[in-house]
Amino acid sequence: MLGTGILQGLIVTAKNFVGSFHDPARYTTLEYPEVKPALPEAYRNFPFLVCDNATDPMGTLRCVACQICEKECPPQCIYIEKSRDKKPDATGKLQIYPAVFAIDTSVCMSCQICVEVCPFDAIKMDQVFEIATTDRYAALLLDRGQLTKPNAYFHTIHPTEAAEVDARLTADRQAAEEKARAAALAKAKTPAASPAPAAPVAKRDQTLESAP
Amino acid sequence: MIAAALTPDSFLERLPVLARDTVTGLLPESWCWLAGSLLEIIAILAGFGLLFAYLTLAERKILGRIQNRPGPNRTGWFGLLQPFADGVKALTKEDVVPAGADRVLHFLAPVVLVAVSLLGFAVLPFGRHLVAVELDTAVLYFFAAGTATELAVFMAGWASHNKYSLLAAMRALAQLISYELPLLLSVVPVVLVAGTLSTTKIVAAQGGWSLGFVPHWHVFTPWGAAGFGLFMVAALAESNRSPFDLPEAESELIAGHLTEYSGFKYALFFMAEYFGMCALSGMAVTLFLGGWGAPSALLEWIPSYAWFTAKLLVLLLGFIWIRATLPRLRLDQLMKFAWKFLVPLTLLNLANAAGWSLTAGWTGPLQLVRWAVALSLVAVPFVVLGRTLSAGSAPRTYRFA
Amino acid sequence: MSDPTPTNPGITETERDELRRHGILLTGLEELYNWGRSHSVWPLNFGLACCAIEMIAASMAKFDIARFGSEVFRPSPRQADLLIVSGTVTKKMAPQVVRLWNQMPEPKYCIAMGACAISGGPFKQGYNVLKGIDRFIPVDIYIPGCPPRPEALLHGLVQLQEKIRNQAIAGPDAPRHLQAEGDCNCPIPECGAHDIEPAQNGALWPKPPELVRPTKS
Amino acid sequence: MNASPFTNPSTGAHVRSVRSDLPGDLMEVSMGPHHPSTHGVFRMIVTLDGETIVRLKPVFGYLHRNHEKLAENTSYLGSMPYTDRLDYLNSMTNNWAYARAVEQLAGIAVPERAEYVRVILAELTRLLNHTCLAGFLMQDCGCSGTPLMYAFREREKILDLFESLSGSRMMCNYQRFGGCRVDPSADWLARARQLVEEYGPFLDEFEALLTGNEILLARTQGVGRLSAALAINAGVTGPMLRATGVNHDLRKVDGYGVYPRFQFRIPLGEHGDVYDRYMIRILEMRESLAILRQAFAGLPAGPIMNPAAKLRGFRPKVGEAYGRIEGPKGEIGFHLVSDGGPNPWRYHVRAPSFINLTILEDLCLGHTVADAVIILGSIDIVLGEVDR
Amino acid sequence: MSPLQGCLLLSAALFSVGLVIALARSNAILVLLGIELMLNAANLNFIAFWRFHSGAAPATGVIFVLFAIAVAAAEAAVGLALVIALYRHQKNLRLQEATRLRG
Amino acid sequence: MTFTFLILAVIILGSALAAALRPNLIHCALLLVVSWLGVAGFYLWAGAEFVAFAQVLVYVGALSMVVLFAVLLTRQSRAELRVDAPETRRAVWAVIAGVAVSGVIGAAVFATKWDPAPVTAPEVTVRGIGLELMGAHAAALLLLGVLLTAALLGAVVLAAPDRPEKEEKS
Amino acid sequence: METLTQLRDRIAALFPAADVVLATNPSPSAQHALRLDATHARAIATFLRDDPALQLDQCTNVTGIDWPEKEVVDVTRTTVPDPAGGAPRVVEEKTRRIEPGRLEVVYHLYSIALSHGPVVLRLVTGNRTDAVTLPSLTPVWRSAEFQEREVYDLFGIVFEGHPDLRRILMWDGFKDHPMRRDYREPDDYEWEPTPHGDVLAKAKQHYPAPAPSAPSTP
Repeated sequence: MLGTGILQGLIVTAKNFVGSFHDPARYTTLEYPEVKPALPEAYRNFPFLVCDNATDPMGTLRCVACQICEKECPPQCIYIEKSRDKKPDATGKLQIYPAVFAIDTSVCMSCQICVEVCPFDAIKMDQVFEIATTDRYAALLLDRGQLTKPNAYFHTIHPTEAAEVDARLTADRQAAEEKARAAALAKAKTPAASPAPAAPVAKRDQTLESAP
Repeated sequence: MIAAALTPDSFLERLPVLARDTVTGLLPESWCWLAGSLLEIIAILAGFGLLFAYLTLAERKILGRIQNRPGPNRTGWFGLLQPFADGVKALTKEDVVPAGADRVLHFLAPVVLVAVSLLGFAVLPFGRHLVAVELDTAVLYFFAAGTATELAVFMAGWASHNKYSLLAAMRALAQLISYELPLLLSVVPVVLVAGTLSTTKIVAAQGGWSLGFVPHWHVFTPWGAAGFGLFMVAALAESNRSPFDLPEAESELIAGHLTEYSGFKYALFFMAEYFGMCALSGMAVTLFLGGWGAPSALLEWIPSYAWFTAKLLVLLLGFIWIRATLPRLRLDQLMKFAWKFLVPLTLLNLANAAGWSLTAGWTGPLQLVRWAVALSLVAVPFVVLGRTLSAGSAPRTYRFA
Repeated sequence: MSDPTPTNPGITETERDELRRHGILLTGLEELYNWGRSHSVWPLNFGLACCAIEMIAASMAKFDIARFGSEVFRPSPRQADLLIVSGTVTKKMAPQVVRLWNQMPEPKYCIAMGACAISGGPFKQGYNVLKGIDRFIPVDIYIPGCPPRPEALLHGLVQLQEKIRNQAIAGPDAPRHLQAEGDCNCPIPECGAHDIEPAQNGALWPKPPELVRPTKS
Repeated sequence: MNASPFTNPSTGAHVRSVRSDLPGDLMEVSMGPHHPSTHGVFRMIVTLDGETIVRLKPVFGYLHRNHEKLAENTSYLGSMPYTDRLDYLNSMTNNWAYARAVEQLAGIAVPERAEYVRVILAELTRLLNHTCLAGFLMQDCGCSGTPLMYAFREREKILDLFESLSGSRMMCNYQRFGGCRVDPSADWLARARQLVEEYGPFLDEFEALLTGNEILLARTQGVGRLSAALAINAGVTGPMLRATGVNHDLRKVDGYGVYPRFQFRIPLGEHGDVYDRYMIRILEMRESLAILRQAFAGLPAGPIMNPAAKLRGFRPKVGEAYGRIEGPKGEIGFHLVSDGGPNPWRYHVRAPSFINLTILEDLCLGHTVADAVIILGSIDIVLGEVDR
Repeated sequence: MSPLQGCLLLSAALFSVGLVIALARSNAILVLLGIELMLNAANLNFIAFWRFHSGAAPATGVIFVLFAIAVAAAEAAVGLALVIALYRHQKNLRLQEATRLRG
Repeated sequence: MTFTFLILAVIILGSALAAALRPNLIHCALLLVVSWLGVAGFYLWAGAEFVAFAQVLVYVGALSMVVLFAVLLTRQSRAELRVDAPETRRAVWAVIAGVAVSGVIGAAVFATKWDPAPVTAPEVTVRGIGLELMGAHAAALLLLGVLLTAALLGAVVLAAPDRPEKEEKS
Repeated sequence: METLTQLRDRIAALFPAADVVLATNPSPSAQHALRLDATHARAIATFLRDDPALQLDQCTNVTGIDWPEKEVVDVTRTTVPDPAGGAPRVVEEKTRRIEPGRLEVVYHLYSIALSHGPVVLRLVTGNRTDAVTLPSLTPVWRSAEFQEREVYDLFGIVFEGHPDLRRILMWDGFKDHPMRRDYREPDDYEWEPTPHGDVLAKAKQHYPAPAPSAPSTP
C-alpha cells in the first residue's frame, strides 16, 4: 500500500532519534577539541627524525644523510645536505650527519615511503595533526631542529614498532661488536690482516635490499 | 476581539489579555484600539520571531539527533545562542545584487514574502481569548493572504537573472498553484460541517468531550482524519518543505530561487519559510486538532494557549521529522500526485463530510453503519488511487549468477 | 595569530577569554560582530578532490562540524562565508575557484585544506596543477596533511574562529571589505595557450622570501 | 575555460546565456564544475527544453592532476601512494590493481596470506564504496543528509580498520609488489570480523530507511535505462554493467587472487535503470560479507611479502603488461610499459568511472534535470579517477 | 462629491486605462490583461452601487461581483491558453500578425 | 470620500497606468497584480470582505500565476520580454478612446443626481451570500459551474501540444 | 581461443592487403599484440568484434604511447669459423641506427560473451609531427570515444572518423600535448622552501637581483 515504505523510513529515523539519547552506537560524535581521537598506533601524519638521546638531539641523530629518502620521496618534499665532516653518533662511531634536513609539510603526502626505505631507522612517522596555521612558510617548513624528536617519544607513539626497532638495533650493534671483537682477535692473531671492515649498515629486512 | 468566554477562566488563561488591557488602560480612550492592535502585532512578531529562531536551532538539533550527532552546541549554553549568532552574521553580511538582476524586484521579493507570510497569523486563535482579528471570513482571508507567497517566490527567481533561479521560479509556480487546490479543498469539509468560515467558531465547534476524554476534534472523525492528512501533505508542499522542496532543490538547482540571495535577504526568505510553516500548522491545529482545546476535560486547567502551542510544536516536529527522512519528488511526479491523487481524494472527502453531517442524527447501530461507510470512503479511494499512482514501481527481486 | 584586541580595563584577558568562550560576554559592537560571525561560519558546499571526502566526513556524525555551527553547507556562494579549498586546484579549475571566491559576499574566509591546496602537494610537478591557491585568493588558514584528518579540519576551523574573534572592525587589521580602498575581487585568470594567465595575482603573491636554504639551527 | 563571453560572473554555477543558434525554447544550462551534485568538479553542459534534457555534453579535466605524467618520472614504488589518490574512496583496490599490473610485468609471485588479506581489504573497500555511493545517491535524490550520515557512520568503522592497519584513513598505500606492507594482527582480524557481523544489520536498517520508499521507487525506477548491448559496447563495467543483466565480474571471469576459492553469487539486474544500479550494489555488499566471512575462516599463516620482491631499485625488464581487477566501480586496470628503467615508460590507468561516463548522455536524454542528477549519482564517479 | 461619484469616476478611469492597454499594446497577454482590468472596473461599479446606493437588494451586488470574478477567471484561462497556442503557432505574441485562424 | 479611498485610487490607477507604460512584460504583469490588490482593498474598504478575499484568491492567487506562466512559456529570451513600445499612432488613438470613454462616463456621473448613500454598509454575512447563491441565483450558479468546467476543458485542449503521438516519435 | 599467431594468419587470409604484424611482449605477462596498418584497422577491428569465434565485444583500454626518436645500438653476433681451425669465434657487430619517432595507440580487447582476452591491438603513426592520423575505432567500440579523445588531447594523435574529437582533459585553447615525452612545462615558478637543484636554477632566473645564497655548509 502507498505509504508503507515511507512509514518504515520514518520508523528508522525515529529509532535513531531516540537511540541517540541512550545508545552509544547511535550517537557516534566525539567532541573533538575536548576529546582527542584515539589514534591507532599505526597512524602516520608527517615524518620526524629519531635521535637516541633527548638531551643531545643533534649529537645523536640516527640519520647519516644517505639521501635515500630524498631520492625516493615521491613528491620531493625532503631536502638534505650532507655534512662535510663526521661526528660521533649515539654509539660513538664517526658518521656523516645531515647539515640540513628540511621537510616541507605543505607538500608531504604522508606516504611513509621515506620510512620504508630508510636503512637506519632514522626517519619515522609522527602523529601530530593539529598543525593548522595562518603562516604557510614559517610554520609548515620543518627544519632539522623541529624534526628531531627523541627515541622516547617514538616509543610513546609507536610502542610496538619502536621496541622492534630497538631490539633490531641492539642486535645489530651486538653483532657488529662481536664481529669487531672477532676481527680484533683475528687481527691479534694475524697482525698482517687488513683492518676490520666498517660496521655493516643496519638492515631492516630482506625486502629492503636493493639490487643495483 | 475577545472570544466569548465559554468556561470560567483562570487567571493564567486571561493573563495575555489582562496584560494588554493593563497597558492600553494607561492610554487615553481613543488610543486604545491602536495601542491594542500594535501590542498584538508586537506580541505575534516577538513570539513567532523567537519561535522562528529556535525552530531553526531545533531543526538543526533534531536533524542532528536523527543523524546520530548533537548538532550545534557550542554557541552559548547548549548552543542556545546559535540562532542569534547566525542573525548577527546575516545582518552584517554584504548584500550582493547580481549585475544583471532586476534590482527592484530582487529587493521586493523577500520583503513581500515575509510580509505576506505574517498576514495569516492575524486570524489564528492562539487561545480562548487570543485572536488578533475576529473575521467572519477568517478562513478565506487566511488562504487569500497566503496566495501572494507564490508571487514573491516567482519574483525572487525571475529577478535573480540566473537560470537555476528561473527554473526554480517555474517550478514554484507550478507547484504552489497545484497544491493550492487540494489545500483549499481539504479545508472545505471543515467549513461545511462547522457551518462557518470563522476560525474561532470552528474551534468552538470542536469543543466538548465524549466520556470526558475523547475530544470532539475533527481529526477524530473519518473525514477529519483524512482531511487532516491531506491538508498536511498540501501544507508541506505549500511551504516548500521536503519532500516537496523542488524550488530550492539543493542537489539539482543549487538553491533555486535563493541562489542569488545573500545576507539578510536570504535570512528573510528563511524566516518566511518558517513563518509559512507555522501559519499552516496553526491553521491545521485550528481546523482539525481542536485549536486551543484541551484533549481531556481533566486537563482544562492548563491555559488554552499552551495547548495551542503544544499542538503547533508537535506538527512542526513532524515537518522536521519528514524532512530528515524523505527524498525529493520530481516535478512531474509532484504534479501527478497533486492532480491524480490529492485532488480526487479531497473531493471525495468533501462528499464524505457532507454525508457525515447529513447523517448526524443516526444513533445506535446506524451509528456503526455511518462510521463504517465513512471509513471505507476514506480507505478505499486511498488504496485504489494509491495503487494507480504507484503503478509500475515496486521493490524488485533479483536473480543471481 | 594577530594581536589580541585591546582589552577592557576591568577584566583580565584570561577571564575575558574564558567568558567569551562560553559566548557570554560581549563588550560592544565589535565584540558582538566578531562573536556572531565566528560562531556562524557557513562553508561553501564545494569539494575538489580527496580532501573533500574528509571535509564531508568532518560534517558527518562522528566529527560533526555542526557543533561549531558550521554544518550549514551552502550550495550557493552567495550564502557562504567560508571557502574550503579541499583538494587539488588544477589550472583548468583555478578560474572557477577565483570566481567562486569573488561571488562570496564579505566577510569571507578561506581555508586551504590539504597539501594540494596549499602548494600543489604531491601533484605540484604536474603541468595542470596550480601550485597553491594562495597565489590567487587570500588564504586565512592552512591545514597541511594529505588529506588532513577531519579533526585537523575542525582544528583549523577553531583557529579560524579564533582569528575572526581577534579581528578589529577598524584600522589596518580590519577585514578587507571594511577597508575603504579595499577591492575584494581577485582578478580571474584565463586559460591561455600554454598556461593560465596571469599565473598569479600580483597583489597577493609578492616576491616570496629570499631563497635561503635552511641552515643548521 | 574560455567561455568568458558566456560566463555570468554573478552566479555560482556558470550559467551561459541562451545561445542564439538554439531553436525556440531551448535553454542551455551548465551544471558544474561547482554544483552540489556533480560529485566533485565535473561539468555537464545541458540543453533543456523546459526541464527535459535534449542534449548533454560532459566536460572533464577540472581535476586532471597529471597522474600518468608524474608516474613516468617516479619509481614504480613511488607511484603506489599516487594510486591512493585516483579513486580516493577505494585506495585499497587501486593499490591492488597497480600491484597486480607490476606483478604481471615483472613476474612476481604473491604469498597466499597476502592474497587473502588483499581479498579481505578489497571486499571491505567494496563495502565502503557501495555504502558511500548509496548515501550520496540518496543525497542526490534530495534526502537531507540522513542516509549519507548513516553511510558515513559505517564508513568510519571501516576507515578505523584501515587506519589501524595501514596508518591512514583514506590513503592507505598498503599493497606492495609481491605482498602487503604490514601483516594484520589477530586483534585487527577480530575487529574486522566483528565489523562484518555488524554490517548485515546496518544494511537492513539502511534498506528499511529507503529501499521500499515510494518516492525513491518513483524517482529511480525506469530512469536512466541502459541496454546490455550498449553497455558492453561502451565498455561499461562493474555494477553498472551487471545492472543491465550481463554476468561479468572479473572476480569470476579472471579468477585472480584467491577468489576462485570463495563461494559467492553475482547479483544481476534486469532493467539497467538507476534503481537496479542501486540495488545491485546493496546486494553486492551482502555477497561481500559472505566472501569476507570465508576469507576470515580460510586465512592461512605464512609470510605477507614475497621475500624475493624488491622495494628499492626495482627495474622490471622491457615489456608491458595490462593488469586489471574488479574494483568497486568496475574494471580498474593499469597498463604499464617498461623500458627497463626504474621508472615506467608509460603508465596508464584504465579508470572505470571515466569509461562508464561514456554513456551519460544516452542515459539522460529525455529525462529531466532532477533525473540527470541521480543518473550521474548512480554511475558512481570519483573525479580523481575520471580526470586522473 | 459623494463617495458614489468618486467610486464611479475611479471605475471609469480604470476602465479607460484598461481600454488603453488593450488597444495600444500589441502583446496578446497584455491585451488580455487590459480586458481583465476593464472587468475589474465594472466590478468596482457593482460594489460601489451596492455600498453607496440605497434601494438595491442587500446582497445582489456582491453576488454579481462573485459571478463576474468567476467568469473573468474562466475568460483568462481560455485566453491564456489561446495565447500559448498562438505562440506555438507563430513563435511570438504580436496580435497584428495573428491574421489567420488556420495555419 | 475618505483618505483611504484616495490612497486606494492612487494605487489602483497608478499601477495600472504604470503597467500601460512599462516595456517589460513581467513588470506589467506584476504591476497589474498590484492594481488588482488595490481593487481588493477597495472592496474591503467598501465593506465587502468576502468579495475582497475572493478577489485576492482568484486574481492574485490564480490569475496572476497563470499570466506569469503564460509569459514564461511564451518567452524566447530575456530580451524579448521587452515587448515593443506601442506604435505611436495606435497609442494615440487608444488614448483618445480612453479619454473619450472616461469623459463620457464622468460627464454622466456628474450629470446624474444620486440618492444620498446609506451610512453603513448593508449587512452581508457569508451565510447570507451562501443562501442567496443557492436560492435566488441557483440557476446562475449552476450555469457558472458549467461555464467554468467548459473553460477548463477548453483551456486544456487549446494549450495542449498539438499531437502527442508526434512527440512520442521524435 | 586460438593463439595470436593463428589469429594473425586468419586475418592475413581474410585481408590479404593488410599488414598485420605480431608484436611480441618479452615480459612475463606475455600479452602479445597485433600491429595493424592504418588503412585496414577499422575493418579488422569490426571483424574481431563480429567474428563468432572471437566476439571481442569489449574494448577495455585505449592508451597512447610516445616513442621519441632514439638511437639504438643493434648488436649482431655472427659465428665466424676460425680459419685456423680452432673453435668458431663469435663476432659482435655493432650497428647504430636512429629509430624514428612515432606515436602508438594500444587497444586492449576482451570478450565478455566468451570470457577470453586480452587481444592487444597496436596502431602506429608515421612520425610524431605531421603524419599523426590514425583511424578511429570509436565506430566499432563506443568505449573508445572518450579514451581516443584523451589520446588526442595528451598525445596529439588525430583519429579520423571520431564523432567528436575535441580536447577532453585540457581546456580548449590549450596548444600542447603534455603526455609527449618532450613536452616542457611552461615556466611556473613556485618558491619552495626546500630548494632542489632545478628549483634553485629556476629561482635564480625569476629573482635575479639578490642571488640566492650558495648552499651553506657547516
